[in-house]
Amino acid sequence: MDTITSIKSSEIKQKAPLRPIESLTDMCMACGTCSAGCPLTGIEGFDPRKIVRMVLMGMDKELIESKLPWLCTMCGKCEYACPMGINIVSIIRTARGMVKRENVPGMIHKGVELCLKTGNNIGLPKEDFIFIIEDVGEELAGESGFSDFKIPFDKNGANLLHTLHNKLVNTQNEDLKHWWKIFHIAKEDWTIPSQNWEGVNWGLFSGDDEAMKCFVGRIVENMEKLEIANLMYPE
Amino acid sequence: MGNKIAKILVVGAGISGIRAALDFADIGYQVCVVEKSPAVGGILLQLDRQFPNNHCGMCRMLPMIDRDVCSQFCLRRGLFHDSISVHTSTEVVSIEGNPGQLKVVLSRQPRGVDSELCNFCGKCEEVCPVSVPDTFNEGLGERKAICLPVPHQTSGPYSIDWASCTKCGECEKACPTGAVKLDNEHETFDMEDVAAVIIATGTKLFNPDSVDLYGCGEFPNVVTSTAFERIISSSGPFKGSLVRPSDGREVKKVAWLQCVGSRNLMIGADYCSSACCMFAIKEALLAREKMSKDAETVIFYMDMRTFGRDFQRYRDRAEKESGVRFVRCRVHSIEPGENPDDLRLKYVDSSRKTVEEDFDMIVLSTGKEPGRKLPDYASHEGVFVADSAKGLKDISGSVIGAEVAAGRASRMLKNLGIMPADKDKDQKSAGQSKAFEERPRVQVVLCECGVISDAGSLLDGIESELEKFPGRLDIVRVKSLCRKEGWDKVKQIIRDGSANRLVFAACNKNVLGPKIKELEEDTEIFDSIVESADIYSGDERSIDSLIKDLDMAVSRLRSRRALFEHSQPVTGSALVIGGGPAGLSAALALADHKIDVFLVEKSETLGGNLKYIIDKELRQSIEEILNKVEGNPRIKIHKEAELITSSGISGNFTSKIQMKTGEQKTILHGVTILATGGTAAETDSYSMDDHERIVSLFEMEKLVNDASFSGQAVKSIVMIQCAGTREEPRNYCSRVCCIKSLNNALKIKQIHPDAEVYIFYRDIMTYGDSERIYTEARKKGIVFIPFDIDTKPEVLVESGGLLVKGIDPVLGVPVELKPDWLSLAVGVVPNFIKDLVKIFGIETTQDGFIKEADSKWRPVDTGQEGIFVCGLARAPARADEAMKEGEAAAQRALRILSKNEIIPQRLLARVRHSICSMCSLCIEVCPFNARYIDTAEGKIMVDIASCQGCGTCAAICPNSATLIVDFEDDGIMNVIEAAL
Amino acid sequence: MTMYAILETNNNPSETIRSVLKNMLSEKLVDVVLVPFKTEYSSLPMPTLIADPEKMLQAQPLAPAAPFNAARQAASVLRYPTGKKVAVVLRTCEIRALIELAKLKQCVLDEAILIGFDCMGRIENDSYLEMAAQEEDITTSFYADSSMQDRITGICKACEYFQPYGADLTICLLGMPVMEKIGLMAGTEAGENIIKSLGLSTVEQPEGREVAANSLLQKRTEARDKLFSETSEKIKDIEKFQKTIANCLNCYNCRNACPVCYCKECVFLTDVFAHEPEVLQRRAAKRGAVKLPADTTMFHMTRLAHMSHACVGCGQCSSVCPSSIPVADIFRTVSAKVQELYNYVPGRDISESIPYLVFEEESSNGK
Amino acid sequence: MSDEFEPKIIALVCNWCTYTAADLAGTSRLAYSANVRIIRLMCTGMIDPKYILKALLDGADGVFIGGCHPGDCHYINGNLKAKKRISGISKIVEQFGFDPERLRLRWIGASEGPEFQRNMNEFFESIKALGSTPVRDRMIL
Repeated sequence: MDTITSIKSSEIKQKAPLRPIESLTDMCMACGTCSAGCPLTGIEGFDPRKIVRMVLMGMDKELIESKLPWLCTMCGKCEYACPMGINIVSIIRTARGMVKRENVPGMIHKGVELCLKTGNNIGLPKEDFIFIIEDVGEELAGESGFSDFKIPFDKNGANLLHTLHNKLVNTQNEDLKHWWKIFHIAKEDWTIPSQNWEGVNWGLFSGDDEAMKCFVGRIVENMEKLEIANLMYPE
Repeated sequence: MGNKIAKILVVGAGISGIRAALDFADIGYQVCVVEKSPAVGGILLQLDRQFPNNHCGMCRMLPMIDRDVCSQFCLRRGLFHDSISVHTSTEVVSIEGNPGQLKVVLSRQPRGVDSELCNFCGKCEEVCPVSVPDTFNEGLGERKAICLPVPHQTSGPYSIDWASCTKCGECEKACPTGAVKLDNEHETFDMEDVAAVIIATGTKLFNPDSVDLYGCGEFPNVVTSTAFERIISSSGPFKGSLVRPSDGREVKKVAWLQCVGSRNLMIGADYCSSACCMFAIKEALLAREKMSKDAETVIFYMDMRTFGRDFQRYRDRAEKESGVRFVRCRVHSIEPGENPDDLRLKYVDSSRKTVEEDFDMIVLSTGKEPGRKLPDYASHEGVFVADSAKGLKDISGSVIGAEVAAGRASRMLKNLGIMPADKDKDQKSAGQSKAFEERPRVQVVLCECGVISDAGSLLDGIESELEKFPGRLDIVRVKSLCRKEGWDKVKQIIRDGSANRLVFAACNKNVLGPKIKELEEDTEIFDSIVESADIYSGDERSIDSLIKDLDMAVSRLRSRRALFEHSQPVTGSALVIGGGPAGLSAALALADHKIDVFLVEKSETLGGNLKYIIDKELRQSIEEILNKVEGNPRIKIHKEAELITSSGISGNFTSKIQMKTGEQKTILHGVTILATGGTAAETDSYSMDDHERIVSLFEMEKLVNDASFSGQAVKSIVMIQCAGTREEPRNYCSRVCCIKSLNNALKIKQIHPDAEVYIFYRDIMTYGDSERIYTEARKKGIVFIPFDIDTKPEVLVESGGLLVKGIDPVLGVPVELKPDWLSLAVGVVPNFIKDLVKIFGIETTQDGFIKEADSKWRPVDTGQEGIFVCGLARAPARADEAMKEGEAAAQRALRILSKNEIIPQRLLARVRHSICSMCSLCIEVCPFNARYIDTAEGKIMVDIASCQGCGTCAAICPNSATLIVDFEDDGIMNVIEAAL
Repeated sequence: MTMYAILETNNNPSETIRSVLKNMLSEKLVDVVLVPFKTEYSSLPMPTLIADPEKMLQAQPLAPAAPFNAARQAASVLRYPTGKKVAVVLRTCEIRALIELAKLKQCVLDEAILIGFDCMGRIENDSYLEMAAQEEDITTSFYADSSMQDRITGICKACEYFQPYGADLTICLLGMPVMEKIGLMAGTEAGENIIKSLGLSTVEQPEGREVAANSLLQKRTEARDKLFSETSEKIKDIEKFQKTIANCLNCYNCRNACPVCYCKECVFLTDVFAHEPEVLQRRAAKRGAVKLPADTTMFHMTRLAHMSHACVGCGQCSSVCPSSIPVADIFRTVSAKVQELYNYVPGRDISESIPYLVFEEESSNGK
Repeated sequence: MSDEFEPKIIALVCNWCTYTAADLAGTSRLAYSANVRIIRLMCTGMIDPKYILKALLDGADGVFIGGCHPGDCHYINGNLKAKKRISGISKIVEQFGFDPERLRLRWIGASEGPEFQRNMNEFFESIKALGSTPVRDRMIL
């Protein structure tokens, strides 16, 4: 990192994209509560206090260009204890959103794009999805006590809309059965949407507000369409 | 009002309340103290030692002049004074009426035990089936529902904790004297004709149970700072060994977490609790005394607020000499550690490394409880609130605040024409009792205790032994001395008998003590000719052992002699040296009490540092006082005048002042108040003198308050705190700089919102409510960059202007700034007063501040009785604080000035001139300078106002030419003989 | 460099000193001289205040006798400043006692010229008188014949403080052929002024003094240690101590003779020890019997408690004891340990505070 | 039982700290030997060497002196002055065969009731181990 010189002149402030947001970083007294609480502090130079300090010092550009915002797990432990109530998590998310999309690390942005296109982060076609789910459902029906189990797709007027974590559909679909067993024994009136079933909003993680809004909107749409009052969200 | 003795009500019996009560009692008022809890003493009951010297010395708060009227004891054990009545478990319900004639409604919760009858035998406690966490020990250990609320206090009897009492009646049955009464109906009673009320209810401490991240209640080894005090207290649950509550294991590693409940906007605590930093350092030091050498003590902090005169050095000693570790990091949460009961802390150290460490115990430095409000009646006219009721204060702050409240109340009363009892209280001079003129005739009163089963045979044994005593010894038996019937019999015996000395052989002196006091009122017997021996308490003892106790009592009585000292007249005027804020407020406070004041000021104007004060409100308040002083006929102002000599003793000083004209003037005065002030310090650090744009914060203040400032182009301003201070040789915090710099910064932001302001600081010292200024400054975008003594910023004066280089410790990157102005917080120094120090024989600190008699308990008294100190002369202070100190000093002075003469007390040194060899060793060893040579008479004299009867003089005098009344050599040796 | 003058003695060192003192008076360098003086009625020299130079003839400045420690007499002359210069010729133990008395405000030494000499000890009064009956000039023979020096008191033999401390002028005998010449050494500016004013020619300090002093010191130290061990034996438990002082009459002679016991009236004569009859009777009743006068042991031990830090070991207490109690031996022995504890040598330095006035400001425990 | 040596102890204590602690020990029912005789003085700085001599010569097996902790003295530094004097008197009495262990100076604060008890018990035991005073059964003249 460079020398900090005359950082907060108004000129730079205008350029500094993080300043205009409702950040409380000025309130920071560098007490270290956030750093002490963060499970990642010290790992690859991560330290939430540093992030706040960079914003306070007007070093937004450096922050956005660094990988620091991406190390955060967004667990919110820092913000929970901050005596000044600084919105650390939202600052970090905003910073992520300001990163050029091609620079978003890993598969998150790809996932967002797939989701926008297909309705789920792994780009699973609807037929494949139904096949997998029904397959698992049949497996469950084979177990004693669940012989009458059936997957309720797109059931109008159900009590609970069940969105799914793509991981459960993709690799760990055994785990789905745990949920369903509970639903079945509890006689829950539930349903799975055949379209836009993704329950993980990677727009949240990549700081992509538009995508996030879109994903949330799809769920709302499903609920309205099927006239469902309650949502189960796996994240 | 006329002859009626004006009554003062003090609400709260913590240190503030006690101070205010003693103040009023000292000047002759009757005082009633009400206290909500069942014990007197407040939080100090739980603490053994105080910072910044790790000493106790609470007894030093007791009166010096009216010593005899208050029992000479540790204040933790209770408050005893002839003019002070104490009501515990009592609260104020309402106050109405006009000042001078207030009507107060009080509500009392019965103690459940009659104090007249309780003999502290403890049988009730033994049988009580209810055990609850011991509140006095902060929940460590258990106590019964009936208990002594403060184990070391004997001013009140046993008391029932109604919240846990099941009213099973076991205690009632077990009590041998019928003292227990299981009736907890609150009673309401009125107090009429109360002249004034002082609210000294103190501050409650934050309860950390709500901080879920610290695991209070979940982890037994996470304790509050008060609980820690109990743990290390010898009278605490672990008898003073430092062990962990969970398993009793020796503590080898302990951490303090600062600002628990303070400096936290999320719980509405935008303030600093002022005392916790020092408290933690003290606890760490006390802990180190008890721990093994390799043990560790760590304090986690944000800013170590060592803003008192001697505090920074205390911290440095803790760090460098005692090995207390200081880590600048607020800890997020406490987790369980490697081993069961251990506690893990994670933090980022100053080199930005992440550290995880396990501790045996963690202490939470809990601050003031947020959101506490004063009761409605606090704003009633005639009610005065002591500072400690408004926010957490350290001891000296509480004491000064109490003096100020008491002083303001007594000024109001003076104005209303209400006087204390009468100026020359008809003081019983116990020393002159007729009994002393006669050969001792000792009456032994044996109590036929109705409680102890075999008392009769015991008394037979004692009586037959006593009869063998040579000399006249009258022996009489009385039934149950603890009851009224028994006591009436005693009075009858005294009236009928011919004895002139009394020995009671009964039980606990806590039971007898108050009754013996009563005797003074009803008979000619004074407590100085009464002794008692406890023959019933404790384990069964042999007759021989009891006889020895009685023999000792008889021997003590036989050697009591009359007092020969005469009273000393008092000159009822005061000399105030220094016309700054402190001196002005002291002078006015005294003048308002109709006391003549000589105000001597060296310069040609009054006001002192007023000329540097910009703050409008503060200016106004000082100017207001200044105008009142100048217009006050009782205050004689001598400007451009200096004191050249002063001699005499408390109550009677003769001083000479010299005017600029060369004219000299002699002044007679009873007290002297030194308010000689201080000034901005000079420093050559940070290239102070090398550039016109490097200025002190005082100059900066002037600059930013000047109208022309808004016309200047200001882009960037840098401030550096602690320039040349808080390091040797000027190793103290000046208290004013941080707040002033912040105010300057805010003003800059107000005029030039786009200007950048950077403040390099070591610890921001915004103590108390001034924390808000710090919060405000950050909100306004002022950037704070902390540094250590080893990482000071560097200032370079270059052709283009100023360059300030530093390091941002959070990011670990260099900071280079080119400010338009650089403001240095240079601090303050006391004015140079070497001549005065010599004239008055007072002590100064290494930095030239005048030393108080005791920095905690008697902050405005000097070691020399009758000489007081206030304001910057004593310690760094803000002008508003200095003015309060001025009022406090005036209030202390009033103690002396309110009397026409100082009456000698019994506990006093006396010189037998006929055998005195004038070696003057006594003068040299006297800790109070209470002895002097009367050159005209060629005698060594004792100043009865200063002498406190410690007897150091008597011990060094080889031929007992000096002696202490009641502790004379023959008496003590006879007692020793009797004891063997 | 110390100022030093050599004085010829022509077999009469006393006369040499007399003429120096006489000159000091006649030259008005001092107003009076306090010096041992042989009266016409006895050969025992008594401290005498001389104003007339002619009276100096009878002065015995070096006489090996001292009927009492003259510090008290010196102090009475120097009680407070009078504007006159007073020269006092004193033995080392007397000067040391005088300095102690000055610390106790019993005298002021600002106007005093302290003249000391290398002390070879003193002879007890009775022996001295016996010897005087046979010999005219004991002083000369005492210095001429070193075997006579063995007749000094036991306490003097054990005295290692034979060289004057803090004297303005020291008459140097150690290492000098006293019958031929002696030295006069200035220890202070005032002393130097006197040597100058007397017109004495000054020389380098001759060698030999240190050697002589060391050898005497060795002898004295040996005697002292022997005295200490013998005395310790006599007092080492209360039984032995009781035997040692059993014949004490409570006459208080020892206290009266003590130069540093400065009390106007001893506490043992005050009401502190004038017990009420009840006290004595009770004492008898408790113990079965009490010897009167009471408090004899108490007296000696109290005096030790009061004065052991200041004991100069002059031995006068023993000399005056009618019961031949070795008071001085006890005092010297006990005091040595006390003085060692306090690192205090009485009379060493007037600016040194007495031990009870100095104490540690802070100490952690009473241990 | 009656043959067992029960030391007689004189405790000279200052009013402000150690006496208060002793009183606290009493009210807290912290037991120590009944043969300890407490004599209250205003300050340890008031202790005249005579008192210690008197106690030892009158047959005390031990003399305990209790004052405030340094810095806590109500009279500023009487305790430190006492310490200095007592060291001297100890040096004297030991030469007459009184074991210096018979004279003990300790600082005990006002709130240290248990500390007082512990000190009394410790002193009692150490005197017991030392045995009776050399003065016992002797006529001291």
